[in-house]
Amino acid sequence: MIWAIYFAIASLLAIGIYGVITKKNLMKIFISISIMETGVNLMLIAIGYIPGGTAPIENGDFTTYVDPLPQALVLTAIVIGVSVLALALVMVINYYEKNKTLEYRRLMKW
Amino acid sequence: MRRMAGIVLAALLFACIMYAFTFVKTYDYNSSDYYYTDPIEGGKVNETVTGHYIENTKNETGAINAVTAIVVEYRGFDTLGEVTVLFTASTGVSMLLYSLHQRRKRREANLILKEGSKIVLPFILLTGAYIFIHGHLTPGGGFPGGSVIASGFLLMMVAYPKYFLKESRVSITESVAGMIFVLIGMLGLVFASYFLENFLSLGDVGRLFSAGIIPIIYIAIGFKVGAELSGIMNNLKGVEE
Amino acid sequence: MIESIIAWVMALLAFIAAVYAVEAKDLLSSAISAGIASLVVSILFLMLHAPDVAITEASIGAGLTMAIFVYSIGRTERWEK
Amino acid sequence: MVIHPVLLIAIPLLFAFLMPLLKRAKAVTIIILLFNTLLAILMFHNVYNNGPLYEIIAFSPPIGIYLYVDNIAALLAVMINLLAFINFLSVEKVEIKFAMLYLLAVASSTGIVITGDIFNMFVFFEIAAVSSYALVAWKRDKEALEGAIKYMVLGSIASVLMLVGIAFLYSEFRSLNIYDIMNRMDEGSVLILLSFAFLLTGIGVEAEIFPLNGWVPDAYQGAAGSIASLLSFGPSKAGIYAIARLLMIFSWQQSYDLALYVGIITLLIGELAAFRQENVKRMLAYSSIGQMGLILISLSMLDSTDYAIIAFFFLLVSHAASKGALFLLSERKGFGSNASKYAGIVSVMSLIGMPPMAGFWGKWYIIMGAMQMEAWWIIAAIVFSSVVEAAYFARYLSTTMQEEEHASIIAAYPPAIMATLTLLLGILPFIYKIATIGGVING
Repeated sequence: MIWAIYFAIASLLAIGIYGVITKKNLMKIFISISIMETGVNLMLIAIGYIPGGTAPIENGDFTTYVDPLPQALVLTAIVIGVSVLALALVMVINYYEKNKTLEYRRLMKW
Repeated sequence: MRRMAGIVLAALLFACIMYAFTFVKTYDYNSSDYYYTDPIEGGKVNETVTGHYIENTKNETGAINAVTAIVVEYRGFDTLGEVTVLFTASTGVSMLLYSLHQRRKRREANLILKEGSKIVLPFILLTGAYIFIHGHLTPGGGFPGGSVIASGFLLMMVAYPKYFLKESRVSITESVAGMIFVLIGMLGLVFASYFLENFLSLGDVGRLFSAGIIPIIYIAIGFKVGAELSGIMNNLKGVEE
Repeated sequence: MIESIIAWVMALLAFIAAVYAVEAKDLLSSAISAGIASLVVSILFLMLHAPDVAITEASIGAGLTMAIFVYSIGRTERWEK
Repeated sequence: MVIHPVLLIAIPLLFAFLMPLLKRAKAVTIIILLFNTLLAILMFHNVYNNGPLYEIIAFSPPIGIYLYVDNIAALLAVMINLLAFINFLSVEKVEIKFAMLYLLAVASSTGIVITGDIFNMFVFFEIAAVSSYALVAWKRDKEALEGAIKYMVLGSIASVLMLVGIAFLYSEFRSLNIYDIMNRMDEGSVLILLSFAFLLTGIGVEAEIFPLNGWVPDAYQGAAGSIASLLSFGPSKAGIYAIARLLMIFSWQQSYDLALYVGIITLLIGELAAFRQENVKRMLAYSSIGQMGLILISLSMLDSTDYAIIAFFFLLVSHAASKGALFLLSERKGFGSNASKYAGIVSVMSLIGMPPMAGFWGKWYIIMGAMQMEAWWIIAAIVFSSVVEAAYFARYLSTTMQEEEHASIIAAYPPAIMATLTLLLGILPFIYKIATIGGVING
């Protein structure tokens, strides 16, 4: 099972970076970034997974729990992701009002 | 050319991550390999970080849910930072949309959606409040609770194109909730010895009124997240004429 | 065994949704597809025994993110040229 | 007297939250920044006399988070808050939201410097990044938006890469405390090497080092002068200090070598690109990239020579103060008043490395270090880059001295104060004593 999740993580990250590099449409770029963020969140959780463990909420019957720390980190990361995304999309809207297009060609220019 | 670069880089990242995963060892939080050292005193401690959380969450914080205990108590400073990121973003959003007013006719929603959302809204808000009040007992907490509240307002915005939250009320909720979070931290500095340390009694573990400052902070976070996310939605929706 | 099959199905689903999200010409369906990927990942969180994260990801990552995308696509344009 | 470094972060956050209710944005911000500066100076005094300072937050580390302030961190906190205070005086019209974002950017840069936990550092990086995105876009015109969007895309990728690095590091040590990880670090396994690579790329975006700094010229060009100045002494300096802490965790010879190569490439490319620029702000931005490369070179010598830490300190402070002044001056075409002329000339001299400015000591000690290591090619690169610097700054001075555009007193004096700081730092001898405390960065 864990290898399925590893596959999902690696593919989400790879697809995200592919989208950021190849696309010129700003909305697409930020969709790709949000895919990457999903991938990295899954990665943290997968690293905290312990086979046979249960959710870290004490209920007496179980003795092994999965690692709670990465879960706390991911809660933080999800909220940070959505707030950056909201600000980004507002900038995209502003950019569209100024230029009447979503194309952004200077991204890869150094 | 650009496409090739993208494919190559993506394949490289994929291979790199997959290769790295072959080295990830299964974690055993009782194993001595992961015993931590004390960064202040130096020297090994016979305990792992995760082991400490799992053993002591109940008697140190009074919460049953270890994730909540970490988010609010053990690593509460991160959460303060995270709330600040959301606050910064919502400030940025309202600043940037300040000058943009959109005039566009939106189709009226149908009757079922309009009447239905009026009936459902109180229940959605109640669910959100339930989720963040019970954060220390059940899965959930301030962030999902706040986002449920925001989704309730989102439903109203979809149903009524003219529905608006007052900017001033949103910003007062944000400010007061943020102030409560920081002030509780500082009270910890005054009444206990560290910033954000619990200074209230833990109460009966497992009851609603227990776990010291955790429910208070989670309620503040719930209100703050709810207000900020609804404020962002409100701004994004634009001003209707 | 059954758990592992479900996990592989979910992983493939996330993969397909992510590819579609990056490649589709229609930005709206691309955003919705990214939301589906995030929803599938929240099921994976549940399978990894992370209910807190699953709830948060489903409500914030899938729900609100998608709403933000849809609103901003509504204020800009829908088709990628 | 007990000093609580956490107040350096908590007080600005509290007042940033309360700003919409308080209304008097300018007065409140000035008072908070002044308070922070004084607190940071007290903190430095304390650390200098009594050794490194800890502040536990909620639970003792690594169970909880703690702040760790050594000499260099305390000096950086003083520098960031003091320059932020001086810089804020130059802003003529303060809106509430501007003041909020400004306070958050300053508090989070201070946080990056003093935190002792790697995930906490990530969170502060995010606050710094988000507030700088919004500040760069402040003017809301086309240039500002393009710069902000570019910064934002690269910054978001950087934050993802940093998280990947943190995940690998966590999987190896199951702890997030920097000093705990440092104590337990031994041989570099594959996961540790990968996590170093990912963390370096992630932080490198903020610290403006070579392959990842495409956003720098665009963002600085789009931003207003006071904001470009804030970016150059706040988040980017905190980022380079984060790289110093990273090198402290992953302290193998290979990582120092990597830092050296990246630093030299950054230095040469930055200075040569600056030479080609017509636009003043773009030129200053590329020159910043070059200076960051120089600072990175000084970091890469940390292991080999004692001069490195002194060079690091002088380069960092002189670059922060003089670039801050030059970005503030870049708002107008020419210098106009005598105060501006003085500020411009002193800052330029310090950046080129002429005695008796602070920048001279930076370059002097880095060359001394390179001589001790017998790495002549480093000296050649530094001398070559100084010549290029002198060339384009001479051109810059010759055009700006002729233009007469008079500024209000508010706009003219802050750069002059910053320039005076670099001058004082170059002259006053007791600073040497402060800087020569050996092993300051290791506590």
